[in-house]
Amino acid sequence: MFSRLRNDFPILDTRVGESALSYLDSGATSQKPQCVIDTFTEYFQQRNAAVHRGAHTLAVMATDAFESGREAVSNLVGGVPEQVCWTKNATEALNVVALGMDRASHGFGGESAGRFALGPDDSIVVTEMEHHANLVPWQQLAQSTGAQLRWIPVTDSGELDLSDLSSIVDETTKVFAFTHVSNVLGTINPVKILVARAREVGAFVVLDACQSVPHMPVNFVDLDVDFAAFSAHKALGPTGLGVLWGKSELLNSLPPVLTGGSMITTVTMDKSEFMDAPQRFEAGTQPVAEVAAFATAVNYLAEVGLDRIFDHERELARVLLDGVAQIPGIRVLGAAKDRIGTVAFDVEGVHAHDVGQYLDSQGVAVRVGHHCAQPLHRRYGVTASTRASTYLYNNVEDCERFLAALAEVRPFFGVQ
Amino acid sequence: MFSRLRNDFPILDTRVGESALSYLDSGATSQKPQCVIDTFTEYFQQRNAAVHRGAHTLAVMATDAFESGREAVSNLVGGVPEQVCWTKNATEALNVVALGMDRASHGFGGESAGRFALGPDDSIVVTEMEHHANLVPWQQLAQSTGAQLRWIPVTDSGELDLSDLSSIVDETTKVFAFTHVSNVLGTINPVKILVARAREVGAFVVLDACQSVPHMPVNFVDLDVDFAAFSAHKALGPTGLGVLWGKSELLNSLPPVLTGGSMITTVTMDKSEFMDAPQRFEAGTQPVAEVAAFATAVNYLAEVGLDRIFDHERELARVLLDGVAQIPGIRVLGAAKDRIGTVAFDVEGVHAHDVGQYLDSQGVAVRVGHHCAQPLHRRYGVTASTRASTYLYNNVEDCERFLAALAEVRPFFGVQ
Amino acid sequence: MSTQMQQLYQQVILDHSRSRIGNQALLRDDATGAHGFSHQVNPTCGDEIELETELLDDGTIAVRWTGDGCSISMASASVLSELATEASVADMLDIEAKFHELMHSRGTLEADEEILGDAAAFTGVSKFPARIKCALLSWVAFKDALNQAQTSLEE
Amino acid sequence: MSTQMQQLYQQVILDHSRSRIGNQALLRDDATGAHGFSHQVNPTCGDEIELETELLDDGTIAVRWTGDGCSISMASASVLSELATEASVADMLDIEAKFHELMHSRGTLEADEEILGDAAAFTGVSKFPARIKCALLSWVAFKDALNQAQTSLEE
Ligand SMILES: Cc1ncc(COP(=O)(O)O)c(C=O)c1O
Ligand SMILES: Cc1ncc(COP(=O)(O)O)c(C=O)c1O
Repeated sequence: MFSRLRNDFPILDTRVGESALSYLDSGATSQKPQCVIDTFTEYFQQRNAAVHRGAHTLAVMATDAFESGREAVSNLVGGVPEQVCWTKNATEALNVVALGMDRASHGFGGESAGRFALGPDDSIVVTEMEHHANLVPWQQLAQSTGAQLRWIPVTDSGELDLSDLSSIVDETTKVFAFTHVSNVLGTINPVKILVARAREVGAFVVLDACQSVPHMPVNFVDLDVDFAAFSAHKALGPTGLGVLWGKSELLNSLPPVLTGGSMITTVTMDKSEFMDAPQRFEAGTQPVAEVAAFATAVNYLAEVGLDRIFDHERELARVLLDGVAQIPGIRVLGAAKDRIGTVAFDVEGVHAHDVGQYLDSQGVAVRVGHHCAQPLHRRYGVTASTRASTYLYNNVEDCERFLAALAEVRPFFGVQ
Repeated sequence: MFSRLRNDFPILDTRVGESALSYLDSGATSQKPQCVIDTFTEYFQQRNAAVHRGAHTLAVMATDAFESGREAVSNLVGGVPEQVCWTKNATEALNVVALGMDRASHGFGGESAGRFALGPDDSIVVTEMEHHANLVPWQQLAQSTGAQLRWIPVTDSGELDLSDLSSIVDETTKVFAFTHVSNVLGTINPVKILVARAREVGAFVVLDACQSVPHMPVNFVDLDVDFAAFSAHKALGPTGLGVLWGKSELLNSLPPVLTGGSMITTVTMDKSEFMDAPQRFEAGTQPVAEVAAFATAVNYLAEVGLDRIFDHERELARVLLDGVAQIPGIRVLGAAKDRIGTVAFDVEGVHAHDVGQYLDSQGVAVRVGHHCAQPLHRRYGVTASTRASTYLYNNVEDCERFLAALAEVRPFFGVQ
Repeated sequence: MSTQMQQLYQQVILDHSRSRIGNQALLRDDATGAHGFSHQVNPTCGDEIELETELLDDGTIAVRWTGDGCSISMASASVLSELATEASVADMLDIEAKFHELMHSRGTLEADEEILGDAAAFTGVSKFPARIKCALLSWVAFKDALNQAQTSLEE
Repeated sequence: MSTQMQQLYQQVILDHSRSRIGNQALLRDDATGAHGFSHQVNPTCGDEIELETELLDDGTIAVRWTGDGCSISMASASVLSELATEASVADMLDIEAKFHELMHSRGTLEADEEILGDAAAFTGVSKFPARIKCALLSWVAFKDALNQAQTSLEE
C-alpha cells in the first residue's frame, strides 16, 4: 500500500537537475497528495466565499467546508470540534497560549482568566530540546511577568533527563510546555510521565505536537494535555494553517490575543465582548480554503491509518540509522529507542551546508542548519547539523539513495 | 476588456439553484482567476518546500516564489520588498502594530521601541466608521496602557466629520488609525488631510487599506502613512494571507508579537535576539503557497490596471445607486461622492437577513449583517444592513439582476 | 420563486413575524412570582432578543419579549410565546427539545405538527444552515430564562 | 557529479576552506593603530564570523578572523584575507563592490580575475541563491570593520 500511495504525490516525480528526487525533508514540511491540491481548485472554483456572516448559498457552502475541517481534526486528535481553533501555524498557536497568559497576567480577561496569571513567584518549565517556537514565547512570557524560566536537560542519548524532574517542575510551576517529539532527534517524549508531574503541582500542560500528529496516533484527550499545537503543512495539509487545541473551559477563559471581526459579540466604540472558542481565537477572515484542503489531508491520513504510518516510518528509521552507522565519520545526534523517522547528524570535517549541497546534487533533499533548535545543537557542541526526515511516501530506495550519497560526501570534500 | 476577463473566473459560471450567479459580495472576499488557482497547483506539484532554511533545490525554488511575492506587492503599493511583512490577514497586521505598541509600553524592544510606548496621558484616535479589525485592537491597547481612545464621528452623508479634527487629534495623540475606504459606506476618506494633521502632532498613522488596495491605485509612500494593512483574499488572492506594510525604520524598532522560529538571530535557553523586518514579524512556517498565488493575483491586477478597475467599478456604483433610488422603501447608508462600488442599505420593513435570503434565491449574492462595523450601524439607527459590493469581474447585468430582485423584496414579504 | 424559499417563508412564519405574539414591554423587577430573564445575541448578524418567563399558577408560562431581528427569529419568538400560553412546563421542554432536533435535521426530519403546532412551519428552515440560529435564538433565551424561573421557585 | 557542483566547489575554494588564511586569534583590545571589529551571523544556519581589520602603515589592511561555517564562507574569508595583504584600502573597496555585484548576478556576470584574484572562483556560487549569504558573510564583516577602522583613524 505504501508503494502505491507514492503515486498520489505528484512532486515526487519531479527531477532535481538530472537526478530523481528523494525528499527526506518532511520534518520541515510535507508534500501534498493530489486530492489535497484538488480541494483548493474545487474550493476556489465552486464555493469560495466569506464564512459565517453570509446568508447566500456560496457562503453557506464555504461555512460547511470550514466547519467540517474542525470535525475532521477532532476525529483525528480527540475532543469535540469546538476545541479546534484555527491559527496560521503551530507557532501562532503556541504564542496564543503564552500571550494569552501574558494578557491574563496584566489584568485582561476578568476573574476567570486569573488562573492564567503569572508573577515573579511562578515558574515556567520547558525542555532543552524545544523548537524555538516552543521556547521563545515562554522566554517572552517570563520577561513580561517576572516568572522564572526553567528547563529539563537532554541526555547524551537524546532523551529528556528526568532525574531532577520533581525539583524542576515544582509547586511554583504554572506552565509546563514541551514537545511530544523532537524535530531534531526524533525522540518521542514520555508525555504521560510529564503530565502526571504537572498534575501533581497544578501546572498547565502545553504540548507541541508538530512532529507527533503527522507521524503517529495521537489523542490529546487520552494524553490529558491542556493545550496542544500543530501545523497542517507538516501533515499533508497546506501552508498557512495551524491548530490550537485546548480544553474548552480553558480556551473560553484564556484572553484572546488577536482581536477584530468575527470573534466578538457586541462592539461599541469603547468596549467589546468576545465569543467563546473557537471563534474567540479566530479574528478576521480565516484560511478557509486551507481548512477545506486540510480536511482532505486529515481524511487521507486516517484512511491510510496513523498506526501503519508510524510502523512504516519506524522501519525507514531503522534503515537510515543502520546505514549511517556504516559510514565513517558520521555522528548521529541522540540515540533514543522510541523515535520517529528523523535522523540528524554531524559529518566530521564537513559543514552541514556542504553536506546538504552535495546530497542535493544527487537529488536527495535534506535539511541543514540548526532546525530552529539552537540550544539543543549547542548541547551537542555543534551549531548546525544535517537532518533526514521521512514520511509515509518515502521508501527504502529513498533511504538507500541518501546513504549512497552520504558515503561520498567526505571523499568529495577531501576529508578522510 | 472587462467583459472578457470575466471568463478568467470559473466560479462565476456556477449556478445557484436554478439561477445564474451574480456575485456582489467582493467586499467580503473576492473570487479568484484561474491563474491564481493554477499557481497553487503548480506550487504544490513542483516546488513545495520550507523556505529560507534549505540548501536543497526545492527549498530554493520555494524561497524564490516567496520572496518574489514581496516584490510584486511593493511594486503595487510602493516602497521596497523589505517593507512587506506577511501576516495571515489584515486583522493580524493591525494587531501586530497595536500589540507591538502594547509590548513597547511594557518595556519590550529596548530604547528604540520607546517611541511606541503609550501611557495614561496619551490618546489613540480612530473613526466611527472603522471595521472591528481597526477598532477592537486599539480598544485593547487603550485598556492595557491607560491611553484614551477617541474617534472622528461620521456625518449623515457617510463622510468623516472633520469639524473637530484638530481637537480630537491633538498633542496627546500617539496613534491615528483609520480606514482608507469604508467597507460599509464605500466612502473614500481624505487620507492626505488626516495624515497632515497626524504629522502636526507627531502621531503615527496606521492605514486600514483593505478596501482601497484591491479597488484603486494606492501608494503608501505617496500617502506618507507609517503602517498599512490589507488582505490578499479581497484582492483576487488566496485566503490565509495578509500584508503589514511599514516604514522600515519603524518596523525594525517595533517589538514583534508572535515569536519563534525564522525570526531570530541567536537563541539561548534564556534569551533571544530578533531579526529585522520583514522576518521579524514572520515567526514560524509562512503561507508560502499563498504568497506565490498572491504574486500571480497582484500581477493580474497590475496588468488590468487599477485605474481602469477603479473607473469600471465607479460606473457600476452609479448603476447601483441610480437603480436603488428608483425602488421605494430603500434607504442607502451614506451618500459620499468619492466612493467605490459598495452600497449598503436598509429595506424598510424587511430585515437584512430576509433581504439577503430573497436575493440569494434569485442568484444574487450580497452580504447582510453589521459587516463588522456595529458602531457605524448604530450611528445610522440600524443593527444590520444589506450590502452589494462590486469588483472588476462584475458587469451591468449583475447590477440589473440585483436591482430587479431587490424591487421584489418588499412585495414578497408583504410590505408596502 | 424556488420551492425552498416557499418552504422557508411559510405564510405562518410571515404572519407571526408581523403579529408577534408576546412582543411586549418586559416587567423586569416589577414581575411577581417565579420569573427569569435572558438576553441573547446572534453575533453573526447582531440580532438580539430579551425574553422574560413567568411561571403562572395554572402551570403555564407567560412569555414576554422584545427583540430586533429577521422574520425567522421574530416569528419563532412569536410562535414560542403562543405555544407557552397553552402548554405546561414539561410540555414546553418537550417542544423545545423536539424543535431543537428539527432545526438540526437539515431537512431530514418530519415535524410532529400535533406537538409542535405552528412551530412545525419552521421545518424548511433546517435546510438553511445560516438561518438555524435565527430560529433558535428565542428558544435559547427561553430555556435560559425558564431555568432561572424554576431555580427562583426552589429557593 | 554535476558541472554546477564543480563550478560551486572549485578546487581553489576547497583549498582555501582548509588552509584558511587570516584565521587566527583576534588581538581585540591589544591591537594597536587604527582597527575595527565586526561580528556577523547568518541566522538561517547559525554560521558566524568575528573579523578584525587593522590599517597598516604600508597602506594595506591586516585581516584576522575566527569563525565557524561552511566551506564557502570559510574559503571566502580566507580569500578576502589574502587579497587584503596585497591591496590598498581603495583597491579592497573596489574588490568588495565587484564581488558583491558578482554574487548577486545569478551566474550572468563574468568575473574579472585580474581584479578579483582567487575570489573569481566564487562565480559559480552566484547560481546557488541559498549560498550567496555564505560567500558574503566575511565581506559584510570586513566592510563593517574597515569602516570602523577608518573612523578611528579620523578621530
Ligand atoms: C475595512 C476593512 N478592514 C479590515 C478588514 C479585515 O480583513 P480580514 O478579515 O481579511 O482580516 C476588512 C474585511 O473584512 C475590511 O473590509
Ligand atoms: C517541534 C516543532 N515545533 C514547532 C514547529 C513550528 O511549526 P510552524 O513553523 O509550522 O509554526 C516545528 C516546525 O517547524 C516543529 O518541528
